[in-house]
Amino acid sequence: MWDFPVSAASFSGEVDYLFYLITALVGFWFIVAEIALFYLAFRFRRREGVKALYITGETKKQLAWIFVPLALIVMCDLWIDLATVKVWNHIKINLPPAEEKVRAIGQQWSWVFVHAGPDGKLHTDDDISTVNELHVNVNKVVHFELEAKDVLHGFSVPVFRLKQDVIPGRIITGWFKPTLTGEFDIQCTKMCGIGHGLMGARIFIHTPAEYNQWMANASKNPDNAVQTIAMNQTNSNIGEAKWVTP
Amino acid sequence: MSFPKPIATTREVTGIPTGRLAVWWVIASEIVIFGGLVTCYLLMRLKHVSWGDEAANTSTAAGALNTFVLLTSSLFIVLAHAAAEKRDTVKSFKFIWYTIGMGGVFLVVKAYEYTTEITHGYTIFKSVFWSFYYTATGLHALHVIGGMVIMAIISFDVKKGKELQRVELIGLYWHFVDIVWIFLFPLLYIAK
Amino acid sequence: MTAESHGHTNYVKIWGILLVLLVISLVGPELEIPVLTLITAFGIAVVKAVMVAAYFMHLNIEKKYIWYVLISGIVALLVLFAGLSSDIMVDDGANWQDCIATSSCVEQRL
Amino acid sequence: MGNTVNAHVDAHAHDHHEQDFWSKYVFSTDHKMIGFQYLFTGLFMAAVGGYMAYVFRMQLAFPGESVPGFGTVTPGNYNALITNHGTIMIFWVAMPMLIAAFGNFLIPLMIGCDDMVFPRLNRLSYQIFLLSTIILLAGFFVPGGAFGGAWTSYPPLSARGEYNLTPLGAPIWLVAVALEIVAFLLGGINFVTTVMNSRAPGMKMMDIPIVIWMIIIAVVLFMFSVGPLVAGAVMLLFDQVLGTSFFVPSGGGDPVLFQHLFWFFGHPEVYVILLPEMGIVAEIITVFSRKKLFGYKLIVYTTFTIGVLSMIVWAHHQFIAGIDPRMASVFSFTTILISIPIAVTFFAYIATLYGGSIEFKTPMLWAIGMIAVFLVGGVTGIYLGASGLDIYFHENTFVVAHFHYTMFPIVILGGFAGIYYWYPKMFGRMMNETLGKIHFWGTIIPFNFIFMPLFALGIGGQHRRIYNYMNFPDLASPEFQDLRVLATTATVIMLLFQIPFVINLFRSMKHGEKAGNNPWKANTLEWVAPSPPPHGNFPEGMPEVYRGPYEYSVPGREKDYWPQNVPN
Repeated sequence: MWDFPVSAASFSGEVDYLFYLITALVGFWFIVAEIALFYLAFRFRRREGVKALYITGETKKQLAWIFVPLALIVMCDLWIDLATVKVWNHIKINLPPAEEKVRAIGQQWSWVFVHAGPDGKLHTDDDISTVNELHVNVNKVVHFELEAKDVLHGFSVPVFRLKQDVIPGRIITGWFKPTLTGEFDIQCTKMCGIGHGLMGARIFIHTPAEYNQWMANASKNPDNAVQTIAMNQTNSNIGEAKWVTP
Repeated sequence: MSFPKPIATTREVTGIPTGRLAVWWVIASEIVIFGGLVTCYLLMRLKHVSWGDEAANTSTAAGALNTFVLLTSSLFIVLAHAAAEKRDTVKSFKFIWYTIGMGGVFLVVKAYEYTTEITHGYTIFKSVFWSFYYTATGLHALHVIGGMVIMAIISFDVKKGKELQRVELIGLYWHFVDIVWIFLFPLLYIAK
Repeated sequence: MTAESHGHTNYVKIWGILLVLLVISLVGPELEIPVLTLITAFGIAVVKAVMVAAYFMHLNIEKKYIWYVLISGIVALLVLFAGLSSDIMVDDGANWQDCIATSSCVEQRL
Repeated sequence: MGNTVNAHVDAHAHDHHEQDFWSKYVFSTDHKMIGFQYLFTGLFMAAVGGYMAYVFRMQLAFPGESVPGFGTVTPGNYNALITNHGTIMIFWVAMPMLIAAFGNFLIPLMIGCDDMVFPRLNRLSYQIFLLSTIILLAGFFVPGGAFGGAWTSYPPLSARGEYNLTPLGAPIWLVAVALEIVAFLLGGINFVTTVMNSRAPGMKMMDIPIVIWMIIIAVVLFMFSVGPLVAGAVMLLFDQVLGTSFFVPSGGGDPVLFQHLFWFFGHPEVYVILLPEMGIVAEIITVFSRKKLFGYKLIVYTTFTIGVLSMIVWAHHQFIAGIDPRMASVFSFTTILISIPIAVTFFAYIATLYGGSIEFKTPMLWAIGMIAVFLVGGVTGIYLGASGLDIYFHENTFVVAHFHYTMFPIVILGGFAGIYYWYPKMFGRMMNETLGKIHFWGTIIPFNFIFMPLFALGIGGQHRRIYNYMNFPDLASPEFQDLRVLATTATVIMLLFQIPFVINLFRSMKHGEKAGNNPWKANTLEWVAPSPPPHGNFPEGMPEVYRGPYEYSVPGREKDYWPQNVPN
């Protein structure tokens, strides 16, 4: 509880750091404000014969009680701004050179992942398509190209602290570099219709040896494109469910 | 019409009569509605160069005629206002109906335009340009119709010499509708 | 607001100027110079709008803060335009591209 | 304008003899009655929204099982419930209660006039609002069910029946929201005009009570931000019913455009709701601590700043929504910037308590509770405003917890504070203090147990709007499920603790202690009028104003309050 999931990408530690930084800076002011609120409310509770003070709060000396803490808060804000811009630029703007590429195509309500195949290039005949399974190599910079067939979807891998919405009509490129092997959730994080709650996928982060083995198997059975359409049909049946009048 | 005005309505703290102040706020909120639509159109127009070719199919002549009609109607309603201020109710009534007539001419030209365009296949579905064209001009035409209806209703009170300030209020609204057209005209008709 | 300062002739004169401007905005594009078209079409639209607002709507003698109210609305629109332009007005940006323009994206379901 | 709109209705508003039921309660043009209409419609819709929350929380705690009072929750139901819960709570509870109900009731009373400037426009505004309510609820009973594309209604999902599978529900939802917006535009024009033009003689700009200032700034903010969304709603409606492609990429449109239009309104909307509520709290803390408000002018100017800044932060809802990432840094900066004026206001409120003589009557408890809880919502906003961290927290239950920690204190705590405070003026009798305190503690304690677990779950990686987390192996652990059950249990407890309020509300109308004109010994003008105020508000003559609204405990005066209308 109150823990992040494991940190499985090169930049996920930075996001966590940002969280702890903000918690420290903002938490301090939060505690100060709450203590001030409760202390004052308790200290100045009504007592017989004690009249309240008359303070306008419009003299410079009184306003200092607001503006001095405020100046300190502005400094904290600027600190957070700088820290967040750094993390943001690293994750979303300055992409390191790709060592692997993969396409992720969202549709109602499944993910299709197109891996580059043995030749290492996308948009060739040996591309390997899979449904709801993304396979990547550990410790390699992966570029993903996000596309959507119908509505908005959201590509999110919590263990990477990575998220990007997918927009039909646009190709959005991003990157990650996995640092742990294992199998984790991929979520669809944008409301995409009735099957939104089913639209999960899994990411498999392999060692190079495992990855090559998987690719060898997958290239032999290129049947997944058909599977995509079938999956689509099944999910559409959820649409039959009608509103039940309470 | 025996609704008694509350004291609140008769106060004028700002120095602007309440009705006029309210109409200004109506216009302010309409500016952002039409402006929002026009902003969306402009953004997409600047992205899609091809919309220039689509715009070539709108009738500049009809648009220009309608601009002339609306400018003239604006003149009439401001003359109605001037007459109302001199309490010349008959003249004011006359000019209000000239304005309504001009509104009618505008709608006839508009209807002719729509018919020609639709019969040539430029329907609201043809492309996003045409969707914008029909949405913007349609919303504007609705405002014209609304203005004409309100003018017709108030004109009879004006003739009896009651509620003369309303001529100015509807005038403000009508000029605003005119201004919207002044911008729609180059956006949809001239720029190609 | 009194009528004395705004006689009858005044309005007709304004109307005449507006019509002249209308003709200019029509003739401008005939010369087929893009910059000139922009100026005659939109520059004149702004002039016409300001003239209608100032003289027909009597903003020239209205209290100042009505101007502020109306201009606030226009400023809001400018903010909107500025905020949207990097996404809506262009075909590509940092790490994204409009793939319909380049026909490089997957086919749409509709 | 207003006088021409529904000129055909012949209402005898100034008649002092008995009016029949219809003209007194239904077609009244009296601002107080219209305020009550908004208030009770808002409370009813709050109950509807609370019921929806109960149903989907039960589904999350016990996935797939039949929910008592509803039945089995299908994914379509779940989406419709969360969508309409959000829509209702913002547009049909927060707006009518905080702005329309309190605005209508308070504005004429607090600025010392007899009614709104356009009473019939006011009535029309409520009638459109009521129509929109009926249309929204009708959406649940059409074939295909109610719209389930989230309250943000992003196209293309919302634009095409093929995608959202609610071809009737979606346009019905949209029409309802659009009508609701029109109702508030009409009401807002009325509010602004009234306050600008009809203040009591002697009431200068800086003598206006803070709550009125805040309502007016909120209304103006609403008017300037909602326009593009109105245009967007028309375009989206055409997409839905005609099949145009404004927002559908396959037809040449752009879905991101709608997101911008939505949030250009949607973010200022947060402040549209926050500001009136901050005003209510300002009134209450000054009265119950017998203190002048700390830095009145400062608060007015900061509120302007909040209004202006709130117009330039909207894209922080879209950091990862596919907007150009370079813009995110700009919007992250402005977002964190807006914490500064908000902090000023809250510091000023806390400073107001210093040196006070604080009496913890029920309204004061709600007001202090609101400040305490809102601070949590405020500081968690910084996490989300920081674009780098938002990559993780976007569309995560951390966001849900954050905005409930802002919206709940704003709408529910602030709304109840206002009701408990002005109830004596509204109905002429006091509410029961004991029931009020039970209601307060029974609301605020379970509330924290609903949303603290959501923070924890959000940090653990749980995303929003999922009807069954068992479909996600990493989220299906028993520890997570325990937290979900905890949140659901707390929801049920909190909803049960609203029963004392309902009893208190209706019982006190008949059996409460008589209130008298000024039970709280407050300064503002509404307490000059009798309780409840008759038609025309001030039977003993319209008040004049001699000073600001917060002259409490002025040295050298025998009484610790100094009403605005007393010459000396």
